[in-house]
Amino acid sequence: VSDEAADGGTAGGDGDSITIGIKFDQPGLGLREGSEYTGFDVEVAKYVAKELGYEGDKVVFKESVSAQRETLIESGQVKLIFATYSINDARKQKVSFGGPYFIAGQDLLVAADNTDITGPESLNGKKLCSVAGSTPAQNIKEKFAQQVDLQEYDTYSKCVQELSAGSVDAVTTDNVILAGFAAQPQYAGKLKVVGAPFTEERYGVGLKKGDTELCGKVNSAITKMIDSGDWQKAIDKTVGPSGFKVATATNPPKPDAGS
Amino acid sequence: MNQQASVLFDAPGPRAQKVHLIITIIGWVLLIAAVAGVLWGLRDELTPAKLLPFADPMAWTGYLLPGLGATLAAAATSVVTAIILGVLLGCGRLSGIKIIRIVCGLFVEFFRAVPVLLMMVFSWYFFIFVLRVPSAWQSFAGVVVGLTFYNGSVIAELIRSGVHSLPKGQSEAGLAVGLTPSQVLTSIQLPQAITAMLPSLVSQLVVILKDTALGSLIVYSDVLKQATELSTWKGNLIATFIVVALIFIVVNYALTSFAQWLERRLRARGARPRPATAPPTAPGLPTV
Amino acid sequence: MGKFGQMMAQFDLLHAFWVTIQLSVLGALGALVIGTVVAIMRVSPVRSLQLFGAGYVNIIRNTPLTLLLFFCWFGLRISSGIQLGLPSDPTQVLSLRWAIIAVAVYHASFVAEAIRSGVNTVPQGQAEAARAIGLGFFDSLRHVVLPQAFRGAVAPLGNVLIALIKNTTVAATIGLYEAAYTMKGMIEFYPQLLYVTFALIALGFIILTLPTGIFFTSMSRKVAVQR
Amino acid sequence: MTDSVSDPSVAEPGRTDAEADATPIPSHVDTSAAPLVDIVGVNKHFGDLHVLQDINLSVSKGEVVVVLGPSGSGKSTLCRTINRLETIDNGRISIDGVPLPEEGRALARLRADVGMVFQSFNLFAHKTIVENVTLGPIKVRGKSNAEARQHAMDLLERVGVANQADKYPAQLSGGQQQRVAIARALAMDPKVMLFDEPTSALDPEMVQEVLDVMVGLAKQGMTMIVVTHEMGFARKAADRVVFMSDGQIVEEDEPDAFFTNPQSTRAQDFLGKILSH
Amino acid sequence: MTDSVSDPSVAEPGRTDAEADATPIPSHVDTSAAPLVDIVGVNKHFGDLHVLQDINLSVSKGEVVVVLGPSGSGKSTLCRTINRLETIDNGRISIDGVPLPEEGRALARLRADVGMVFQSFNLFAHKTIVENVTLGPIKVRGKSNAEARQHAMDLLERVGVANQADKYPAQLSGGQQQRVAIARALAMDPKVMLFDEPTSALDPEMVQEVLDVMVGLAKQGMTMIVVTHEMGFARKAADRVVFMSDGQIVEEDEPDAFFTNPQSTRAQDFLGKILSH
Ligand SMILES: Nc1ncnc2c1ncn2[C@@H]1O[C@H](COP(=O)(O)OP(=O)(O)OP(=O)(O)O)[C@@H](O)[C@H]1O
Ligand SMILES: Nc1ncnc2c1ncn2[C@@H]1O[C@H](COP(=O)(O)OP(=O)(O)OP(=O)(O)O)[C@@H](O)[C@H]1O
Ligand SMILES: [Mg+2]
Ligand SMILES: [Mg+2]
Repeated sequence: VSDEAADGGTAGGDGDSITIGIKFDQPGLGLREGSEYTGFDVEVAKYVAKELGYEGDKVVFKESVSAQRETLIESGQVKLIFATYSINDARKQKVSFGGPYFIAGQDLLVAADNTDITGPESLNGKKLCSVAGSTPAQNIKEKFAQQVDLQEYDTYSKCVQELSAGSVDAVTTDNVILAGFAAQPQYAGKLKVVGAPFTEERYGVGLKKGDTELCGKVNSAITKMIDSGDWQKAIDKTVGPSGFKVATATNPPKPDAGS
Repeated sequence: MNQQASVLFDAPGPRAQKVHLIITIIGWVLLIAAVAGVLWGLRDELTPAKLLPFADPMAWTGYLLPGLGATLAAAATSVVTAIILGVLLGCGRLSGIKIIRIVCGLFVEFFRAVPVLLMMVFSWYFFIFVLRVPSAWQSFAGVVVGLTFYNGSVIAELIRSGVHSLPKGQSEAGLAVGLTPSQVLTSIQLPQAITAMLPSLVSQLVVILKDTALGSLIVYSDVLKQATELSTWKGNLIATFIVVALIFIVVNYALTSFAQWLERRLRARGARPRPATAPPTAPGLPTV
Repeated sequence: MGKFGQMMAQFDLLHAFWVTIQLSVLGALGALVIGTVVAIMRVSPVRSLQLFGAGYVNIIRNTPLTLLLFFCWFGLRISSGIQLGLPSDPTQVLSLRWAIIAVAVYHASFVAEAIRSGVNTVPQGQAEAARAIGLGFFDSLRHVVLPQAFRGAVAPLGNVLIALIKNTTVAATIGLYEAAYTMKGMIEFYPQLLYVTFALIALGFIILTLPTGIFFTSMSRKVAVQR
Repeated sequence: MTDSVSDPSVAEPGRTDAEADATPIPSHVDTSAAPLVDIVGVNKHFGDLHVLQDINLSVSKGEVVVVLGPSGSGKSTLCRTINRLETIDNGRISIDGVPLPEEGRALARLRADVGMVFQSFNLFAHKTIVENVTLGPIKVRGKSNAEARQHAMDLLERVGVANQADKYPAQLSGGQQQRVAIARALAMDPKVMLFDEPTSALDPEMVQEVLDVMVGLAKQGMTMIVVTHEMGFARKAADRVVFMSDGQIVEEDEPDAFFTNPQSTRAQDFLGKILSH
Repeated sequence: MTDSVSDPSVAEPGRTDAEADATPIPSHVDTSAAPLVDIVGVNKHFGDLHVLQDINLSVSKGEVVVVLGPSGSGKSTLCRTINRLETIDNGRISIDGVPLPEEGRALARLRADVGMVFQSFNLFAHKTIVENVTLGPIKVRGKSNAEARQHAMDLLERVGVANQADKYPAQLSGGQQQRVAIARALAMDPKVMLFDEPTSALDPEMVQEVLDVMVGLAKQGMTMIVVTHEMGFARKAADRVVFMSDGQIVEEDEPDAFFTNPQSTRAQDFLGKILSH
């Protein structure tokens, strides 16, 4: 990948550029489109970077798949991570978090004309797709619908392909991720997010453990983004086209520094 | 192919040729029908909207070509490391010292028994969690290590069987002119064994190249992973997979053809001017 | 040890290997059937059948199994709607069936090559002698060439079977709960047990492949045609 | 055909009175009828190589023809065209008046009438000796198992390997295998027998046992075409020697005349090399 | 050794005066010194098979010994034990007074002094003709490339294949390959040459060219042990014939005496088979 050339000990930042980890394969959040990057994570990342003093080609994006996120930070290969990174205690032992900049919740994606799936409880006897080894699917199976038939892949795009062809009934993961797929032009009008989130995922900004100074800067940048209305604009631009409505009870969140 | 075919049956006469023609026509009709059926089934996946992205240069310069480059890089690195490992292990298995033979034998047998995917996944996590190498190298190293251990073992076996399949007379003739056993191995047996197994070695290269596709499971940015990303962006999963399959078939077919060309060339050098002569082992004895 | 017990409780390793075994056995049977047909095409006197056989082998052998499996699963099953059973059948059942198809189709090309190499072990003189006493094409095939060819093919077929068993791991990509899939989950959730996990799974595969190898080697020695 | 092999060393009668300038016609050879094997104007190429050049050869019933010539001269190819193991480019080959069929059952039937013995024996490696001999009669002639086996045992007796009947070919010496191969061909009651260097893959002390069987066959009136370098056999049993070189029949003569007074320089040269050691 | 091969058909002098009851000692054979090859009480088993049974044989400098015997009698095995390509169970073999070393450099050095020519030539298939001949001198004797090549070309000239020097073995005829194999062995300046059926894999018209080279060698006083069935060679060049059967040396004699009047029934039987056709 072209932008991994900036790798190495100093690549994380402090020079004249900053390396930020994002997802490359999640429409609406972090998606590589050729040499461009789109999505809500990317918008927030760019805003924060600008506040930190990096703009335009000074911001280098690097792919950070789930399993590699901690090492990327610990080894200093990236300065910040905006990659649907839920804040939890296990992760806090290795990295620190800024934010949260978004509060997502696990939800379901179904065909636009589907009416019988209204929430996790209605999944019994249905086919549900998610990514391998992820907690969302196990969650549903254990807490809501024992009879659900699980199909797992390594990427969500395969789940969505299956859903659009009608061979699974629902896809589950964080609502904003689902909305990103539903907002893609090729699925426009065909898929919808059910809109009844049943967990709370606080998306944080991963950064080096104990770097409170950076954490503070990130948090004030996020606060500024929310207050200026740019946050809402970013939401509308990236996941808005799916018809997805952000739960206003929790969003926009209040960054609680050092969380 | 025809050389082999002539073993089994007579040259066809006129009636047989007619029958062959009929079978040929029926066969083509069936084949075309099957292909058409599949294409019809995939009509929603092969729409202009889903195929047009491949006319966009970005699909190639941003995804497929870098992916192919990464695939080739991992394959090429693995080939070199696997050959080095394979030659070492192969010589180890042919060594005069028993303990070396046994250790190399166990090594080879173990890695031939363990799936490449398993080796890749294990070494990937090993590089992430234990060695903590930079993330850019984690996947690459996982792919290369997985491919090296497996293919190194296979190459070791190729070398060993190559040496064993040489006529015994070759090494005996070497010994008889006064070469030591290790001189015989290096100047008589290995050169011939390697020449003899070059075609299989190139076929093994095809295997390596194909197996790099497993790298996408440990997020190596090979052509398959790049294609997956591309298809996520464009929403044309099936069309993309078909294009990637075509890329693999073309590259591998080129390699296979190279292997066959090489084999022919090597055989041409050793070809007897008169193929019909009796093999050297068959004694033809004139008396009186 | 506590972690280990927890992991073993969470992941049903025995079931995972049972799926691997089912996939291997059924895939191998399918590969044998398709491969024999392709091999017969390749050695048949009809040029177009030879070409078809060669085309099959060249295309399939040069395609990664992963892609073939994707094509079957996403292309044939999902997009073109070819069903192996009811759409309501559990996903695990469907993915096993399609994995069997892909594994069989892929390895059939190797089986065909193994059988062809078996045919190659039969000296040309055998078929000529059969023809010279007046046996026709099918009789000489049935009584002279094939019996010897199959004996010569035992060892290479054994190698194909071993490769097949190991290649079943690719089915993890379509979410089949077999050994490799389970291993990935185990490592992701219990990275501290990395070595144990790897050793366990590797051992499982060695238990499957090693006896297979030994069996085929001794078989090939036993049925070998003395020349 | 059911006599046992009689003393082979007794010389054939009625042979010495032939003239040297024409191919002699021994008394036991029946030339009144049409030739049994008739090869007319046959050409054959392997790629650019013209291996058979306008070959004409006819062999009468009961005649024994020895084909001689340097390596690569086309002897084996000629032999193999006679039962169409090799196709020909043009010309005509007929057996007992019937042109060689091009394919199918007719060809198989004709081949059953032409026995062939190969240099490398080519016994069916996965079948026992007696199964090797009975396979043809059962599958081609439709004989019953018992009948075929009985006949096979007689033939094996005749070539002197009946006691090996239930062994596999690899367990026999070369000489024994070649005798079994002869029995296998004889089991089809062939009209003519082709031998392609039947003794040149044998250890020297086994050559004689095979030649003995062949001489015996010749004396019983079998029509034979034999490619061989065994001059002793040619002298003892041949009615005619055909010398080939570079795909052509260069010379044909009665054996004694050929060996003592070859006409062509190529034959002289060849005999010089063969006979000097 | 650097003379060219002279007319091989001239009979060896000093051979006819030997008595029939004892192995004759021709004048050119030096028996005053210790034997060059000395085999004493050698036994060898292959599994249960006793292939060499208490073999005693000594060969003097300049002597040419032909070993005869039926297939499987142990001739090749005997030949191969002399440069330890086969180990022996017990007994003693020494070359020029030095017992055969068991392994390592010493063994390799001794093998370099014993030339060996195989039935199937065994030229190194991946090396050109001249490389085949120079490999030993360069690697074992440490000669320079140029010197080795010069000597090799002389030897190839002598065996008549100098014009093929840069071809690969597979491009040569059998007779040419075997002559190269002889040159390869000669390039090491061996004290004794072993030949294991050197002509039995050859097309008949190529046998003579190889025998000519061997006869030439014999006449120049090379010590030779030759396993062969070529009676012509034995008569022309051998000082002594050794007849083996079932792993034993059954009879030893001067060639004329052996061929005309073999003592043992086994030898009579064998000669009967070999010479009759
Ligand atoms: N299948 C083949 N394809 C190409 N060339 C062939 C084939 N068979 C034989 N030839 C060539 O045809 C020529 C005649 O071969 P043939 O075997 O008939 O000779 P031969 O007289 O029997 O020789 P030999 O004494 O060595 O058996 C040779 O030059 C040989 O190389
Ligand atoms: N490596 C071996 N292992 C087992 N038995 C062997 C081996 N080599 C030779 N023999 C057996 O030892 C006996 C003597 O073999 P050898 O090759 O010395 O005979 P030979 O006289 O040279 O015969 P030929 O004339 O066939 O070459 C034979 O019965 C043979 O089968
Ligand atoms: Mg021939
Ligand atoms: Mg021998």
